[in-house]
Amino acid sequence: MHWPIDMIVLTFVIFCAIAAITVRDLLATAILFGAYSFMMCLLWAVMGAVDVAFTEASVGAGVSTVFFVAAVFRTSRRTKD
Amino acid sequence: MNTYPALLIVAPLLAALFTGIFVWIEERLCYPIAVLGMLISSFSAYKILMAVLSAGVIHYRHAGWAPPMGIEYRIDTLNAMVLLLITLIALINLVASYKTILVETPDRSGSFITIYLLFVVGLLGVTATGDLFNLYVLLEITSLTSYAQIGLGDKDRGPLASLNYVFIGVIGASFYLLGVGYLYIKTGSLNMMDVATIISTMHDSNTVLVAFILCMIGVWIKMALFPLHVWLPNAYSYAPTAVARVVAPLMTKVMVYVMVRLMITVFGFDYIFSTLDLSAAVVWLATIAILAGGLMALAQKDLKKMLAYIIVSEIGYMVGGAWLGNTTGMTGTILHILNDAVMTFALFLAVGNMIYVCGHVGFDNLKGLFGRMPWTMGGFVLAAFSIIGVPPTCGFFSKWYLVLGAFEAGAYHFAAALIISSLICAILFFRIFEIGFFPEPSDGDDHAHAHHEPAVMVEAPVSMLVPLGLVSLSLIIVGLYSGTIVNTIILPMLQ
Amino acid sequence: MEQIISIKPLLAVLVSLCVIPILVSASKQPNVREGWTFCAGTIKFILVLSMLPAVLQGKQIVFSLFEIAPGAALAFRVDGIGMLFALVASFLYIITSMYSIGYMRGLDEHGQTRFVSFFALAISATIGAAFSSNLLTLYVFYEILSLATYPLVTHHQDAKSRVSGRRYLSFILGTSIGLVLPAMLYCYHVTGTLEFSTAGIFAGQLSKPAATVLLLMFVFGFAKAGIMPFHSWLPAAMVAPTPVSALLHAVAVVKVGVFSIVRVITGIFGVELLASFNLGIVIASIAAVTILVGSCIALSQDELKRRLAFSTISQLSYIVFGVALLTPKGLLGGIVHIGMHAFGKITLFFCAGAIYVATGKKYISQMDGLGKKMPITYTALFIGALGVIGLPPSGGFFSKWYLILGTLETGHQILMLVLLLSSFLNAFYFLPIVYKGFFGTPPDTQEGEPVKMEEASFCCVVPLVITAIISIVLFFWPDVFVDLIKVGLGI
Amino acid sequence: MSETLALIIGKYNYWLYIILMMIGLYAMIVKNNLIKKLVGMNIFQTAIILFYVSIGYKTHATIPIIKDSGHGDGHGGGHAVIHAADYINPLPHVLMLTAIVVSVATFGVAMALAVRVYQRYQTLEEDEIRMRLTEE
Amino acid sequence: MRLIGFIIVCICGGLLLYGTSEFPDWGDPASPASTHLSNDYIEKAFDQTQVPNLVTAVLADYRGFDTMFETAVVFCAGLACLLLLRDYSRKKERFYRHVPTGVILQVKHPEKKLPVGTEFEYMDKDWVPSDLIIKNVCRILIPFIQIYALYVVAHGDFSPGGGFQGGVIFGSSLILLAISYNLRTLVQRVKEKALGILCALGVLVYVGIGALCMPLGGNFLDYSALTRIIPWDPHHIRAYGMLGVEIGVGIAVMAVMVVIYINIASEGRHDEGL
Repeated sequence: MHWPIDMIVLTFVIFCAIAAITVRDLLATAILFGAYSFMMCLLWAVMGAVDVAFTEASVGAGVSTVFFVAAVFRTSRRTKD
Repeated sequence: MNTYPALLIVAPLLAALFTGIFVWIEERLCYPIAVLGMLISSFSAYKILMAVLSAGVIHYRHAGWAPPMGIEYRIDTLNAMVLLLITLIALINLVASYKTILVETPDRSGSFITIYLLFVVGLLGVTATGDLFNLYVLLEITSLTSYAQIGLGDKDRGPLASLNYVFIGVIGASFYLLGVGYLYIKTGSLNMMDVATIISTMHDSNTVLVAFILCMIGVWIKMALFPLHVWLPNAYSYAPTAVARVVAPLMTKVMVYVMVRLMITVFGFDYIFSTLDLSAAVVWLATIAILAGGLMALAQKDLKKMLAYIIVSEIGYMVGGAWLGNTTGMTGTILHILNDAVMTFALFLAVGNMIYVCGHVGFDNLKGLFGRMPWTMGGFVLAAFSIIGVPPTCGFFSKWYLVLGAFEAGAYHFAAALIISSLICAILFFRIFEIGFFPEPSDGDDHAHAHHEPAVMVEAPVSMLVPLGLVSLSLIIVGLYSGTIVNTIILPMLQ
Repeated sequence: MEQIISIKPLLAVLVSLCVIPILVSASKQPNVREGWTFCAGTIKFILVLSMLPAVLQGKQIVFSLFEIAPGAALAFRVDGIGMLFALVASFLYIITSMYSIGYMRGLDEHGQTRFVSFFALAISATIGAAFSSNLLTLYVFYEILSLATYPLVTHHQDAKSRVSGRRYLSFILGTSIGLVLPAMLYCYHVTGTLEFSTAGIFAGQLSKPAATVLLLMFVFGFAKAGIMPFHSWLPAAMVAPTPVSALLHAVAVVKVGVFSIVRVITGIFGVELLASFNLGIVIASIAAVTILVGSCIALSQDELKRRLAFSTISQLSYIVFGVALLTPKGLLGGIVHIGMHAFGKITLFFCAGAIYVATGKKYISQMDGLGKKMPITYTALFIGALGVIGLPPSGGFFSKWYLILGTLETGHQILMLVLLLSSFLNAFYFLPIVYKGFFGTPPDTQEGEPVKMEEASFCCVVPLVITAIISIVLFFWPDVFVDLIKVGLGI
Repeated sequence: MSETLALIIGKYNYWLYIILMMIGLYAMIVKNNLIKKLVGMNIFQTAIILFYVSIGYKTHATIPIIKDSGHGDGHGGGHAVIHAADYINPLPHVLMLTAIVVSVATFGVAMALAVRVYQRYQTLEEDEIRMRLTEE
Repeated sequence: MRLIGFIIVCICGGLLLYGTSEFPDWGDPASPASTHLSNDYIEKAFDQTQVPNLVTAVLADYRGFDTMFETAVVFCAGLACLLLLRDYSRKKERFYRHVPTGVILQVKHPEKKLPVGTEFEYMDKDWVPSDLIIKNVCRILIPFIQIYALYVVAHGDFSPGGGFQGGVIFGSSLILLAISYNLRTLVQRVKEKALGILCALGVLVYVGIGALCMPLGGNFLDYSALTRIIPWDPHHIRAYGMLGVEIGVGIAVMAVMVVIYINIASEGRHDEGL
């Protein structure tokens, strides 16, 4: 029965998602988005999808975040919403 | 024989990769490689069509695994026709657009050709595949390459138009993917035929219903059916010439093909029209799409934008025809996939020539164009007649089947919309013709013809004119042979 | 009915189409270009003529090209009525080509290559329409004709022709797409065929209201026939150079419209069906209104070509009127009027053009006394006018005679009155022109001054003489036309 | 009560993925900032991946790597019989690997486009871009 | 806008929720998805391919055709970034630091260059003093990360991982180099041309192995046909084929990740970045 773990992580995921789209600083969005991806990766690992989790860890939490930060670096941190 | 389905995809893919390498080593080789790849692909498509016509459906197992486990190409006459259409249009466009590629993307033409080939590969794969998920992946290749190509267009507006296209395109593809997921959770399979046999026993399942709706919404977004069309006009009109010429005729048409494929092969007519009874609503939607597209086109001041809205209207034709729920309407839709692709291609070829010569195609820039570019305008006129639906160009004959289908289904509003749309298109194009035919309005009307100097011809290069000529002549040829096409290609597949 | 399969109809259609590339390539050498035009016209006429004997023997020449849908192919069939129309059109094409050389060069018009090319295209479409074996083919050529004539109508490329071109297209294209196309598709939907047959294609599948609506859609939809209220494109199209007005707007275009209506009435609905629904009288009344109103408007026109245009509108309705009587005599009179009116009216147009070329005058009020300067032209004008009014010795008398007999057959005497009244009106608006031309005094000349001959060029005068003579000849020998119609209708 | 609990346990994963997806969709529709839209897009895509992975999950089964595969002998014949119930369905994982790759590729291209848009308009806020467009 | 968005979201959510009502329970072993095809894969895949990691087996063999296009998608993305962002025009101004004194020079003329060596060095515009610890830690870490990446690629048959993950990890090690030192270091070590060729080459390895099967008598990507040219160990031939394509994927993904990063971080000028 991993559903309690699953549920807790899922809740975190949703929190991270909401935080990522509401925070008013794009750099913070980037980091929260990385956290979101990492939580997601955890969730998948719990569900037994190790390959998917591995990929998400390297891509979502890793490279995507780097791209994100690079893009923010080249544009602006400012956002109105 | 049995390698052609693979060769069809692999030849342009390999060509793309080799051009991707040669960009860095010897850029001049890129173009010949690309042409060679497309030639092989076209030849394969032709062979496949012939084989399908003589021997029936072709199955090709990628990696050698039998269908539900492996990925299979299942090519019937419908696929084969669309495949040949795609390869030919892509090949002709590659030839016709050589000069515009050099002009519009001067320092990166090699990479541009690579991405163009990948785009074609995506379209071919979407059309040939018999696997729902494979379709998604190839759809994404197509989308991704078209985002990139459109972003390369107009310096000011291109990237923004492309980014908006990304957002909407991703939603569309994701909806489709979700629909496939809903099907998968109920069936456990991804092969189209397999899924079709499994869901034929669960017609009352609401999961299948939602899957169907999701797939359809996804595909509609991608094909820009009326309320979901907002991305299309900007994306198409700010794209580079070489891209607009191939994206406009093929992208939406291939998506219509996907819709038809899902309707015929996966869900089946019985399910859609007997169990669901959504037909009337969608046909109304299509009716509105046709009229709205036409009216919005009327408001445009730029030729490319106008054509983009005409495409929106044409999509209404095809969706409506497919959803009429009878064979005649479906025949009309499939025939219109072919015809609309050819005529849109001819139009955009002509527009590309105008852009190459005149710079931009705002209406005020088209004055006296018949005198300056008679050949280009000749092709343009033929294509325009086809869009209006003047016989014996091909546009008339698909409209013929569509209207008949509408009569058969009792959808008189749809028939009326088709007719009204013809009239709107007539107005649209004759407005252009007027601008192009009449020189600047002069004051002394009575002596107007006294000071007609013979206009100086500034035609596009031959490499751009010959393709245009070929394609616009094929409008008439396809039109005259539409009876044959219907009898040998479309009807056998629908039965 | 015996049928011969032959490629001749197709060739007859294609000849002038194939010559277009040559015309375009010879744009720098006008004489070569004109030579080819003649050549194509002559070959076309010979081809048409070569089919005449077979058709007169009651055979039909058929040729099928492409099957679009079952029962709707692109196919040709030459029967009597089509033959009559094709003969007239292809013969007059040669004459008009000659005339247009005189006219276009006389006025030094621009874009002559474009002009002759589209002219050739238009005549191809006309012959195609004449030889169509079903409604689809007819519609195809009808549309081609509409579009091919647009550059001819707007030939001057000025503001006036822009407006006229717009009106021309919106009427012709609007009605054909908006009315004929749905009606045709509905016919196909109901019956599954569009093939013309004397018994009609609806075998009791049509209720009276549906038949009425369809028939009206066809009659108004073929707006080239100029039935009111869809007539106003014709006066507008008179901005075109006169050869265009002459051939296209007195013979080809308008007659294709009328011809289409004739085909629909005789070939699609069938005379019996319409008679049983009593619909003939409806069409006849509409035509009668157009006849009278057209004539009245013609009276008030001062510009010669516009007067001719309104006269054409009214004369076209004679044909529709005759056919709508649904009696053998009426049909005969109506259809024979296609030929008779063609020769009369083209003569009149040629005269108008010749006057314009020679003197630059367009308005009737300026033409007083011109007959003395241009006696040949005015004599031809007189003969043409007789033909249109329907007085002997011209072919027009013949058709009017049959029309009146037709009205008597139906028993509606009031229709006969319409014809008589219209003839009087015709006389009123034509004869004064001739009278004033011969006996009026030119406003700017002194009394008793010797009058110089000021005829237009040779190329302009010869054609109108020929057509005038033929107009008279047709009074004495109308047999070919009558026989063709009898064969075509199976009377 | 236990039925409700069973229902919740049985379905909550699917419900939560829907919530997550709707968060993403909402961000894409409503947010004004292009980068925020991109984040929404990515959340939307990962939610779908979550959905697929959830489909693949099977209770009382382990990760889809054959234990005890006996690759010592080199012929693969010496292993125990494989029971399908012991392993999680690998197919959704495969599909989702592809989907993740597609989403990162799209993300990269979208970022590149966003940088281009910023170069042109000096802003990433949609309303400001629109204002500039109308000014021109 | 918010309201419209909310309504759309509610409708979509409602639709999706409606669809879930017939779903089998989460984790139900008897659900169609877990029985129809998956059993075939689980039970046969190892016998047929000799690859214990079922995900890799399905990914690179049964659905190898999908994966090929997945790699092509990655290639597209790299190419797209290159096409969209690459800016060949030179930047107006450059900054140099005089190493011995630490004086910073700004050169405004694009043509004038200072000799870069021991005396002067290039400097980014948004320069921050680089931290010695970070530089050294990264310098030590990067080789290990790369070895690990290679392991992930090579061992994808037996454990989680494979070409894609390995490629990303290898790519991120290079990105780490760029972040810890500066972009110019990376660009100097790994030439743009090499990256561009590697992008295409990786995919070409994949497609090439697939296409190679065709003249050898198999279908496209049917690795069993490779026994003709790889005579040893025909039993494991599919595993070898998979390893080959995984390596191709790894190369392509590695190169593309670096290309995307460089182009985004430097706005396509390849001079200075994060």
